[in-house]
Amino acid sequence: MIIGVTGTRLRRFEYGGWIAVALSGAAMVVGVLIAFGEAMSPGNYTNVQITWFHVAGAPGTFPNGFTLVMGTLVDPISSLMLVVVTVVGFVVMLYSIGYMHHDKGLPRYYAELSLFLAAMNGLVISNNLIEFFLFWELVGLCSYFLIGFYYEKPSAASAAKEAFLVTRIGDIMFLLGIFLYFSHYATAGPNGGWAANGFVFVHGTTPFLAPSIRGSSTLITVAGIMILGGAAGKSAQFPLHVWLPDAMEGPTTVSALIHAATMVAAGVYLLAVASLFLGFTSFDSLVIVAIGGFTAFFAATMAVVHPDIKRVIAYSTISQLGYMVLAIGAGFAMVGLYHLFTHAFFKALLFLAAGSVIHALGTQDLFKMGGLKKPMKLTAAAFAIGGLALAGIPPFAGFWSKDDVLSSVYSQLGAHPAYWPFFVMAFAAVFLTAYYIFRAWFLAFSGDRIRDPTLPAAHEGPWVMQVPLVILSAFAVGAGLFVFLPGFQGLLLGGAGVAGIPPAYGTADVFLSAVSVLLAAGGIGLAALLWGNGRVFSLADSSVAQPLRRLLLHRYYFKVGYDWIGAKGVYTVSRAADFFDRYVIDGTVHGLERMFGAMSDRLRRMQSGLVSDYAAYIVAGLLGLFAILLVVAPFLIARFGGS
Amino acid sequence: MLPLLSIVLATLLAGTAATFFAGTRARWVALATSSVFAVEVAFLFLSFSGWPGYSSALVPGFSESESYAWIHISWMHVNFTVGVDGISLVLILLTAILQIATVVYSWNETKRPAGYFGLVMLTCLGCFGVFVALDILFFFLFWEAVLVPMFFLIGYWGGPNRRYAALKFFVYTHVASIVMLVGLLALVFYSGASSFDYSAVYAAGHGLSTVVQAFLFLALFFGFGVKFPIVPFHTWLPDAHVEAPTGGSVLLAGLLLKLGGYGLIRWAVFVLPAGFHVDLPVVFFVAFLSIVWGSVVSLAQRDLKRLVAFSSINHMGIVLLAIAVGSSIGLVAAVLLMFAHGIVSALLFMVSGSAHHAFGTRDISAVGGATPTTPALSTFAMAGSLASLGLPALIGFPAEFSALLATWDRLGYWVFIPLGILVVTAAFYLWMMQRMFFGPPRGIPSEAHDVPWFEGAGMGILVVFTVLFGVLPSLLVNVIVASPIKGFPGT
Amino acid sequence: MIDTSFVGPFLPEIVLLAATLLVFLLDVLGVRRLEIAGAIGVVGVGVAFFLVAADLGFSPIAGFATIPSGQINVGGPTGLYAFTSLGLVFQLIFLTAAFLVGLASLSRPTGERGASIFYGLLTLATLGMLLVAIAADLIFLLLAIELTSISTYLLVAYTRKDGRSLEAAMKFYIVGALSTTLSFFGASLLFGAYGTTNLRAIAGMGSAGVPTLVLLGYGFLIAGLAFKVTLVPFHAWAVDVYDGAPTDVSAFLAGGTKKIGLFAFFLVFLGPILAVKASGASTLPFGTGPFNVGPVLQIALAAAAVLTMTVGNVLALLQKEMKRMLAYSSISQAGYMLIGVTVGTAPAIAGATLQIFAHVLMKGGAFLVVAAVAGVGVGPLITDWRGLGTRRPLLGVAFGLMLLSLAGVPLTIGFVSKFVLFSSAVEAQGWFVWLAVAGLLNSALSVFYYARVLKVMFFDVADPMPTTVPLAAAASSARLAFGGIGVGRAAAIALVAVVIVAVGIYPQLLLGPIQSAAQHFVNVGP
Amino acid sequence: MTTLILSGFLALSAGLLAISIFGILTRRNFILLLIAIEIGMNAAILNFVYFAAFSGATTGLDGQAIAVVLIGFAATEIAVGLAIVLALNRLKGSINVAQAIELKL
Repeated sequence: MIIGVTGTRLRRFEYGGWIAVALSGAAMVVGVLIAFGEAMSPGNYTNVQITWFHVAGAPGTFPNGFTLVMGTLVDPISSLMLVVVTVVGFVVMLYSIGYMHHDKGLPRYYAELSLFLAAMNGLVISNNLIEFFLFWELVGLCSYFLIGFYYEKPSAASAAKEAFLVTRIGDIMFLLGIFLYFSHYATAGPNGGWAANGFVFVHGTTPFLAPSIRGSSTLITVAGIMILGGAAGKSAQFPLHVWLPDAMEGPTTVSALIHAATMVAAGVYLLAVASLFLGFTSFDSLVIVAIGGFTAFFAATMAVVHPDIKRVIAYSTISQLGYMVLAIGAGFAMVGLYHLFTHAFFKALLFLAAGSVIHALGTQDLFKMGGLKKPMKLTAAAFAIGGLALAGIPPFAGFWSKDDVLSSVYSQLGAHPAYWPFFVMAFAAVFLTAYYIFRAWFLAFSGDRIRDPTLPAAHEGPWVMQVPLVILSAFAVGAGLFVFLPGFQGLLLGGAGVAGIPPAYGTADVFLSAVSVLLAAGGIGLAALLWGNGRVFSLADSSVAQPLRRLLLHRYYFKVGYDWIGAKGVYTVSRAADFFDRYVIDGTVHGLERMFGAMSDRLRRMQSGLVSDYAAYIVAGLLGLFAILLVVAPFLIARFGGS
Repeated sequence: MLPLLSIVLATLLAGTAATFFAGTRARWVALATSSVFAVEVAFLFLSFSGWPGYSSALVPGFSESESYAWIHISWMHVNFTVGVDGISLVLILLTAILQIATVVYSWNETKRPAGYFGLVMLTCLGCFGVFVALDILFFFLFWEAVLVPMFFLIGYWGGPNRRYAALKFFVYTHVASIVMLVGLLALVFYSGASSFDYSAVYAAGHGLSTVVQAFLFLALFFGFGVKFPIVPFHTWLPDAHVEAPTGGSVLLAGLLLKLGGYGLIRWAVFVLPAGFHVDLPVVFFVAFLSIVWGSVVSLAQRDLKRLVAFSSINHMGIVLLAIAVGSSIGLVAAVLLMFAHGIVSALLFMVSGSAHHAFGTRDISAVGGATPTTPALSTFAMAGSLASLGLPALIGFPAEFSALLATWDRLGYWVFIPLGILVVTAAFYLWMMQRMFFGPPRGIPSEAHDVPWFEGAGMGILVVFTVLFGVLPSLLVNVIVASPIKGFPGT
Repeated sequence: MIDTSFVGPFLPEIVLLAATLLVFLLDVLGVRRLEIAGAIGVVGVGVAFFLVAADLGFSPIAGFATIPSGQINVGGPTGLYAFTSLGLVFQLIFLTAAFLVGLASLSRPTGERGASIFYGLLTLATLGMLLVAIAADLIFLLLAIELTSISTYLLVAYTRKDGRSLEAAMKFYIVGALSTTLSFFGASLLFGAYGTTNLRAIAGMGSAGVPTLVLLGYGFLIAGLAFKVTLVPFHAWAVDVYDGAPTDVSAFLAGGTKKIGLFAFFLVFLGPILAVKASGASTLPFGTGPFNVGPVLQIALAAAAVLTMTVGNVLALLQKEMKRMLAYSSISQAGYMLIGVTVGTAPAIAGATLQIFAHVLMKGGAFLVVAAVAGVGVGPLITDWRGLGTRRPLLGVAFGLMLLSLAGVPLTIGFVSKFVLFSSAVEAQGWFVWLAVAGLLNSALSVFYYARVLKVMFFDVADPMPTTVPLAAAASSARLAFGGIGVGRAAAIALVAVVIVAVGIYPQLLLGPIQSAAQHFVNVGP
Repeated sequence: MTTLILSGFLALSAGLLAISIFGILTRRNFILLLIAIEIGMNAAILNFVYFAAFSGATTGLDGQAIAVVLIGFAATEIAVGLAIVLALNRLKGSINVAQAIELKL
């Protein structure tokens, strides 16, 4: 139903943007209503499905054949996601009216954005893994289109391609993960096998995977890693993180919606779904925790030095997604989703605020900005609220969810000492997060003047851009507090009921919270010290930290490395293969051709024109016949028998 | 009951002949013929009796079957026998779609239009014949009948190096045909089949000893494989594609390659199950080789057509793999993938052709940022690329998904090879899009124009089907399963 | 009282003899007009064709049969001649060749000398061919072949003023005479071994002769007859002769007289080969006790077949002149036909017979087209044919059909004949399958040069028209209608094209009679 | 005893054939070639007579009859050959076959 509403592709309308906004508004209303209904009556899952295609049974692995279904499932976690997607979607649509109004590709923009929302909603309410994958690919496609929205810019076209390819690697792993589950579940489990059933998510009291299997099965372990791979591609986790910063080539609105709030969260959502419905083996959990924790820290370090406002936020996104992955790995899927929920709002807010700045100045370089808090008070405030939420300062939204993440991991440390280093990394990232986001804030908004005088005078955007900032600010402040609403809690707990491990509310360790808030405050303080009030801190050239800075600026050389593999490695192999194809394989054919030609020529020369030669050939033929008749043929007959 | 297939064949024949003699009005005759053909195929599809509760007996049943004696001498019984099952029906549908799309796309062909459209009709006629023929000789006859018009299409309407390409195409595929023919003849005579009819050969083929089956299967595999084409017998394909006129490329990639797949399924895999089983290692090796080779070499191509040609090798490699895994899912996937590839590669070759018309070159690196100049072409290119790299909701996805699933089921982690190659496939398409259509405009001649209406219509038809069957693959799957796949392979 | 009942069965031969004598008589009397000699020749051949067809029992005309049905397909050793239905089928084939060449030659330039000699020799050679088809005695057979040979030596040289023709005739003669010597020497050895020259008797005594003598005899015979069939390496003359002879004569040589060699192979070698199938066991020729020469012959013939088709094709690949290319193609085709003899089953014989008939049409027709094209001023090189397909579409299509048929493309007789022939080899199983493989691979190879000609004709851009001069000279003569090609030649070419396609579409037309004839042959022997 | 004698005669005809072939291979003069051919024919004719003679009554006079026929045939053949020689000589002024190599390759 949601799909139908938002899937309407709008083209070539003067007010196409408004129609899209209206439709996404309607979708938001429906989405919120659904979530509300779900929150009011937990445990009442709506599952509607049709058969997509079906192949009759075959001997071997699939006695019941092979069915793929298309269906919708509304349950606590999907309603939670619905709210995120539709609300942020609506807000961003609205914002776009102002932000994008000069663009010539506007119909295309709204069409693609609408398609994205449709696909994202489809993904969220998919009732089976295949459908999930289908929409997963579609949102990836929309992301590709929207990153490459300014396709005339080579960097945008390149970034779009890069995003698609890197996530494609994840997709492939995801697909293999599906296959692995497929073969494992073809015959086992309720309803004659999950796979035969079309991978439909079935709610039960425990994950599908029996705990006994979780401990032992290599197959399931590999499957879990593959699912993680898929999620890592989409959610830009290490080592598939490179595409997200480059994806900032797209319009800022796109960054806000797709590359902060929703699509990149799909990976996290996948992990959550997998952990709730399937369950991970303990090794998988460790790997997930490791990837999440490491990414949270790793991405934060890169954000520390970057001069581009959008990329700083992008790294922050990667880092925050790491937190979510971390929580899911530790076994608290709903905590991860909770953080996803709050993060969606404050990150969208940050992006839209940044977008407001970019809209005003036309640059993304922090070092050219400065002193914007005067002309752009609302934006400055919004960015600050977003920053506080991100840094995890109470009572802003980020505090509650990030605190839950940290404390939930902390609660597992006793049972899983191997989580320690990643917990520490995550904790350290709290400090870095606070530092880099306020570094950005100070650089952009503090001081009394713009550093680059060539830039135009800053001003606030039109109301359509301001309203979203206000709405999102409200969420950034309040979304964390939702957890204290019984209905919302019901959603979280209802979702978690499947997983067997309840979320960590109320178990939050006050000491832990205090330390993390202090760390965050310290980060803000350091930022204020170095960058506050228009100051620009520059590292001395002779500083021992210079190499580190260069390393960070070059993003640990990952991008360079990947490009090298792609451009030099694969392309060189490919050129070599092409050479082989042209000159060896085809050359063999030509060689044969030439051989026949040469043979032909030799024989041709025997046709001398002299009749005596012809007679000689006849005599030679006669002798040859005698040889065959008297020697060869008798031998062959003696050897092999007659005829 | 009406002899439906004969009627269809007769209309095609009449239409083909009329086209040849229609002079400048050939395109109208061709359009009428292909429209009638399309209607007939639609009727065949709707009246197809196979699919409700198709039961697999030892000897497969066929719908609409007809049989007339042709050669009846003591030791040789050849009948003109035709009939369809789900597999052939789907490929016939493909034939109808591509025929009409090709005719529309080539609407403005000015170089001897009567000959051109006539040969296009003839090619489709031959393909239809191959798909309905249930007699070894007529199968072979139609098979060869496809060769000649394609030879002329490439040789007369092709690019600068067309003569070489036409000859190469002809000789290559003819050699393969011969090996295939020996295999088929040996199949008949070694098995002691009472006639050349499929049912007789099918029953007798199963009775052959495993060793004989293995040898026969190898011969047939080579014969059909060159059409696939399998690496390393593929080098005719890039040349043929590059030099062929767009319509020729479309039919070549869309239909001719499918003949190989169809033949392999129908005449080798079904008929010689034991031999198939013995020869599996060879088939798998070749399939993987084709998948990897096609994709990797694609990446190095600068000519758009060569790129698509090599990607065809890659896709047909997946088809081969899906056949080779020998499960019902694999078989359905293989047929579906053939259909998908037929539509999508046709679309991409049309895009190449239009690009050539628009920019005067197909060199990927020579043109850039074409989207503002040619938005429609860019859209079609995008659609084709996405469908080809297996994006969901487009037709390639359900096919590739089931193919890979079947592969996993049979081969386990070997599926990493085709899966990994999907990334490379995505890479070369996206790279192509990036270089030709995105970025700042570069190398675009001032007289460049977007696709004319007829080319757009031709591509549009294909896009419609790409989406239709991508969203509703069961339309095809339900038909495909009405073929002897239930107990496949073997009995 | 002289028994004249034996005359009746020979009516076709007698008709031809009469035609020959009439033409020569008129020549002596000074009536040398092409129209008259041509009409006599063509009508004579036509009547003979009609009578033989009646003898074969084609229903509408069976009433005209001259051979009492009791005399056809009678087994056991008889005298010099025997009527088999396969022999009659071959008579039809020979007459077809003669008819086509005779018809086409009606369109020769009016002023040319020797028209009556041409038709006289044509009918005389045809007479020899008919006699080959009914031979039952080795010496009778060889003499009949010589009758044809001597006629054709003269046919090649009949213009007497052309150096190329004379050179061709000289080579033809010397090689032919050497081969004749070898044949008769071989026949004498067989006579010594078996004490008889009756072919059926020889076949029946396969295990009675002195092995070495028998094998040497067969060796000489193969070598001698191979000259006629143009087996490699006995083929070298053929290319020069086909090239040098007047093209219509080339058509007759390639399409007609070559086939008598093949039927001679049937008669001489199929006997022992078939006898093996009846008796079974075979032992080494040098041992004592019973031995069968059949399997040894099969191996020798198989080797010759494969060598012939391969070398013929490979040599054809590089030819630049159309006639020489066709000559080599003709050589390779002989290799295919030999498969039928080697395999020696009824299906194989039927296949070879059909292939022989197909080749009469294809190669005879092709040479006729070459003559036609030469008549409108196109040079001898293949490249001279550039754009002919577009300039002379009908001629181009007809020639294209013949080439496609030679290449074995479906819907042509060439496909059907090769299909049946190679099928028969597969049907025989054992090592004969490899003959089919070799044949098919060679077909593939042959496609290369046929396709090249097609390419030149249809794809290459034509030179400026060189045809204007002959066209102007042609004036308005009816004989030179159809753009200088002439009615007779056009009719012959059209006939060939039609039959090629007709049989290609509905082969049962010919296959039924041929198969039953082949079956009779297997049953009753040569 | 008889066999031995037959072998001797056979050796004679084989020798004749060899001479004939040698002549054909080495001579370039058309007339000499005709003579060589005639020698070869005679070898075959002689064979028929020997075999008939040594086989006793079983073959009757077949061999001798064949020999007579063949002698006649050989004469015809040579006559045709001479006709070709004359025409060739008239046209080219030479009867050397090595000079008639216009048709080749």
